[in-house]
Amino acid sequence: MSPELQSPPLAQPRAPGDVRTEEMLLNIGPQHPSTHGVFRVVVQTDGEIVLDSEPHIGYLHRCFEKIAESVDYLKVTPYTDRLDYLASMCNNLGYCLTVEKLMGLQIPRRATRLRMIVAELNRVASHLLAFGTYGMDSGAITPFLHAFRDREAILKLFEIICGQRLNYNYVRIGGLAEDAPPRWLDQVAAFVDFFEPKIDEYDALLSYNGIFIKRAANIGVLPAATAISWGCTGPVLRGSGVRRDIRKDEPYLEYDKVEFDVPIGRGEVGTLGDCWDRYMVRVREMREACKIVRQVLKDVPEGPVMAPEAKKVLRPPKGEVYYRIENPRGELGFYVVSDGKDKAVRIKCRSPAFCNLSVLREIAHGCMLADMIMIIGSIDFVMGEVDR
Amino acid sequence: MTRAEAHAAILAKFPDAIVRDGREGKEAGDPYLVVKAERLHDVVKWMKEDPGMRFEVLQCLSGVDYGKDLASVYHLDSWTNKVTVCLRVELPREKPEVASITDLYGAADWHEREAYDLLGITYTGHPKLVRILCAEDWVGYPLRKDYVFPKEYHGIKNDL
Amino acid sequence: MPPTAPPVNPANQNQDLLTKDTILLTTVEDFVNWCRRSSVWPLTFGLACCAIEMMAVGATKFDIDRFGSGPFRGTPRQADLMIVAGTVTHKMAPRVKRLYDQMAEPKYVIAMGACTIGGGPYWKYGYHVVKGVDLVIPVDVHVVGCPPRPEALLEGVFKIQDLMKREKLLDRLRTYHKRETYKGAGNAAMPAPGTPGR
Amino acid sequence: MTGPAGSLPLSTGRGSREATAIVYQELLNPHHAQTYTGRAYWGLFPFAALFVPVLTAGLFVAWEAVVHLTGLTRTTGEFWSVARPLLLGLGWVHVILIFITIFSMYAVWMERKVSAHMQCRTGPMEVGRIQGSIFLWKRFNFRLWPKSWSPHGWLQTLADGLKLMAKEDLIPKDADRWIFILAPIVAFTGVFISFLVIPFHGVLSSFIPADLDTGVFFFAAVTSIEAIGVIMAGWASNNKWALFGAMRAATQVVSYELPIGLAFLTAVVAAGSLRVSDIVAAQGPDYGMLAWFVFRSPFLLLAFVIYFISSLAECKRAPFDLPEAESELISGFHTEYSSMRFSIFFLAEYAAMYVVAAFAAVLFLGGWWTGIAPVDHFLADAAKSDGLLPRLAAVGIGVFAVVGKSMILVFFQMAARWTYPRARLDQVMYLCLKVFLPFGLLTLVGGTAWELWLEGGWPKALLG
Repeated sequence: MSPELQSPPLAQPRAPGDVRTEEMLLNIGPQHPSTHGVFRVVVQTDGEIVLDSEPHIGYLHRCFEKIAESVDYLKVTPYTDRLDYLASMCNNLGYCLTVEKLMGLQIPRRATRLRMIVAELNRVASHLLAFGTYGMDSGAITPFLHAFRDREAILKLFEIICGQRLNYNYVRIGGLAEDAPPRWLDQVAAFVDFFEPKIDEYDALLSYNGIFIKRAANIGVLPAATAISWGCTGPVLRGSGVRRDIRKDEPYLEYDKVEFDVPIGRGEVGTLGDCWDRYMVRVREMREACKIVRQVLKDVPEGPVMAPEAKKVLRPPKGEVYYRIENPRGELGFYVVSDGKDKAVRIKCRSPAFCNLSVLREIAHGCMLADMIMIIGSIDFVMGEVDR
Repeated sequence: MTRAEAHAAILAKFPDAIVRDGREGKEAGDPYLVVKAERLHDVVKWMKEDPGMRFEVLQCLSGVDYGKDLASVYHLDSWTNKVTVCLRVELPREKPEVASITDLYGAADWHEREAYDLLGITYTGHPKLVRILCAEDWVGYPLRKDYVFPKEYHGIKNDL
Repeated sequence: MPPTAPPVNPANQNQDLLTKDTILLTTVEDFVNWCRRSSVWPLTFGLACCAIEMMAVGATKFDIDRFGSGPFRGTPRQADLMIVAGTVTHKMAPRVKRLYDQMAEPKYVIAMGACTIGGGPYWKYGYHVVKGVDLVIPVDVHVVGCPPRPEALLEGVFKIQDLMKREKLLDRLRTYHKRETYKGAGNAAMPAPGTPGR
Repeated sequence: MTGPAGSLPLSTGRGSREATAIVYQELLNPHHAQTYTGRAYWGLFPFAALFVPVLTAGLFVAWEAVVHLTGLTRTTGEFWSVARPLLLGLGWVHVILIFITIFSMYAVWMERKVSAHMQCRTGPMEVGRIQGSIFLWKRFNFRLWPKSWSPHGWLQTLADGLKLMAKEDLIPKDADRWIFILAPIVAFTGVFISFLVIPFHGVLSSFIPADLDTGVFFFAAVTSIEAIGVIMAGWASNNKWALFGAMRAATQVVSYELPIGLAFLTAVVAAGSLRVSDIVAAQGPDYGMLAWFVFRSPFLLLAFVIYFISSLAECKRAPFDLPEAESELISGFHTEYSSMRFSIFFLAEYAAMYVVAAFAAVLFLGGWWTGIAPVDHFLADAAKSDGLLPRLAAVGIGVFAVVGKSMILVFFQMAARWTYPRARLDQVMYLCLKVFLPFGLLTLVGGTAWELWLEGGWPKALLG
């Protein structure tokens, strides 16, 4: 037997006289329809009941950090795309803001406003996929396709500004790769007008469906204290009722100039911090993102989108910096150590999904096998970011 | 609380544990504190539990190879006081060993495993310090500067 | 890169009457090939970014179901086509090989995206990335892009359908053993059958 | 500043309402992708289901013509007394097999189309494309169909089925070989046997393959044989997912026998007979639709609802598709099955869909009665007549009614599948044991009281 597939001993030693039936070790993944990528979790089950679980990651370890210190600063941006490939714009943004902070670059205002638009649109796209795949995890396939239909419209918008459907590499150090074409902002406005009523449709289709509520409520309850201790951020943390959002608490770009709410879980249909709360935070965040986009669209000045100081080869001063932004999945932090050369000494990506996923074992005790899938889905991780 | 105040409080409480206040006015970016490896756990424990500090979140834990020696860098967050503090532990390349803080922060579990996996830093007291990202029988610590890329792995060629 | 479905198999040249391309056999062949290419069921096998585009191919706008490839099967036993969508790492490679082995003949592989074709952007410094999935399993069609657009993947499926069109009924049986012992496949880490996780 | 390759040629002004409309249209209509279909006309798809009743009615009319013209039923003598049942039996086996094949083909196709249209897609469109047309009148370029025409992927399922037959047959090394081989056969046999008491038409009694005295009881008994096949499959596969699927099937299918039995009994009490033909006979031909059991009493309506939902669980359809839950158990009990063995499971599943729907149509929806009083009277008269034409007409109408009603129910089964999330095992069991069982008992007791109170049903009591 390969050492890899031998699961670590999870079982409690059985007491004499224990008449329980045999327990089973079950490998969910790395190739399984609902592990959202190549994620493996070894669960120990007693019939349908999950007694313990042990997540195994690394099946998509693409050596981002080694590459990041082997190529120069500008060439790292395309690799950040591939971390959280559902929210590439936000990843670019996080990395670029970090390096810009280290270098003290000033970004033209048009670039800042456009960055906000693409980041929020990408948040919507990412949450749409989370919504769709969560429906699929619960067994409803139709919401997934409806979500994809609307996500295509966002991808089209991104395609117009950068020519790619995924992995945009649009946000660059010092500004943006290219200015948006003239009527692009109208198209964004049209999309927002089209999309906002759709969210009600999603609510009717899935969020308030009786079976779905039965499946998602009271499952995988994550108390706020546990979430904080395990470093959960983003919708996973907010689903537990903690109002923590970098956009509000440590505003970057011009998020302090726009009005928006931070939706948190309220335990409406079940316990606070259950799967439904986490799911619903995402659905509500889509609404908030639309609101932000609307406000940003009102004031996008003309002008350049690239700072003139941004050179072909960047040599940030010696020092180290940690900076974070609010990704769709939580706080995305970059820790950059520079020694004044054109390549970084170390670029560490503190990915939100990595921390969110580590809490899985804590909240999956005693649930049923079907709930396990729902819990995995509600964490909404992207393996590219977990394994890097 | 500002970062400077937090630094001052830590320096006042653990004058012997802090090797130096990083940056020292010369470097760009964030300031940091360099902590002695054997005192790290005490410092972090105090920072977490002291009612005036309340650093309840381990935001990030990174292993760094500076070329000469290794380091384990901790970004601790206090959401109540809205401040982030960066602690750095410098570790000798031959025997990089530091106490684990998994008993204080759950988040440290995977982060420490990752630093062990990629840089070979040993966290004593970690419940299960095994490779997390690379395959379990992987050779070497990839993020070290002197890492040699494998020619092949289980019959699959790597240098084409 | 392995040769994909040679137009003329030299093994076919000296055959007895039954295996020659008789009218009956070619008609049956044409019919079976039509069935196969009309229902290419892919395996749900997403690894990374490309998986999202693979999902998009199945979703509303591109809708691969139009061409009969709609049912994405979760189990390799019932799938005809493995779309390796995303970066294959050394940790994942044995699984990819194993899933391929578990598929029933005739089986086809599309290497989707740059990473799968040759390591892509991770070619130089990606110590943990397999430099092309054809080091592990034989690939029939390569679809370029990072990630490829859904139309490109559709085109890749059409290419597979073209391969199926040219398929010889008896060739497949002969090539079976050849494909089984594919050269260059890493198998040291391959778990033995009967281990947990099946 | 140049727009990238993907930018759209827009010519409208900035900010106007027109502009936004056009922009959105263009966003969703790139030329290279399929046009955006919306979900406007998926309601048309019950009409697609008419294919099956039409084809089946044709099949049975031909069968009736053969039997009638050869005089098979009327031939007497020692030889025929032995040969007749054998011949008829063989004939029925073939008729049912052909029916299952036709039905599955269209049901799978219909399922893919229904799901696609609910999801704003078109579903299979290309398979079975006809290249070249037939000129009806060359001079005026009048063709029977366009030059290249695909009737909505009409041959999709044929290709799927034959492809599965032509695939490699895998039996895992560690599988329990014989049980693995037997399992699909057992599953299919269970469904196949239950076709014995399904009337395709019963005015002419020969159109129930076996009109048993205890037809309803027999049906309830044999439909659970499929579960045994499923359990065998899950056990023999030596695969944990398959085992989970099998255990779920065992739990669920066996439990749902109870509410189904109670719903059956309510109808049986109303008809006063366990024989299927008697039950249908009690629902017509007078009073048209009002004589159907589903309108006979509120308890029977409730029994119908209980039966329909329970039958979803019985044939493992969503939202009760736990044994093969795609997102949880990969493919559940048939995870290790490939090629023909898998397609037999597939066939059994779709045949089971039809069987349970047909039994609902027979017990509650008036069976072969059309619900239109004059037509029903014609059917009743034709049974007594000896002429070939009235008999053939009656067969056609009756079969069309039974199969058509069943297909409408099958459509609802499909619509439910593509709408709802999947329930969890304990919730499924809760629904069965704590909701349907008490209500099933209520329907039985209430239905019985209703029958005692209004003997012969309310249409007779009120309308005379």
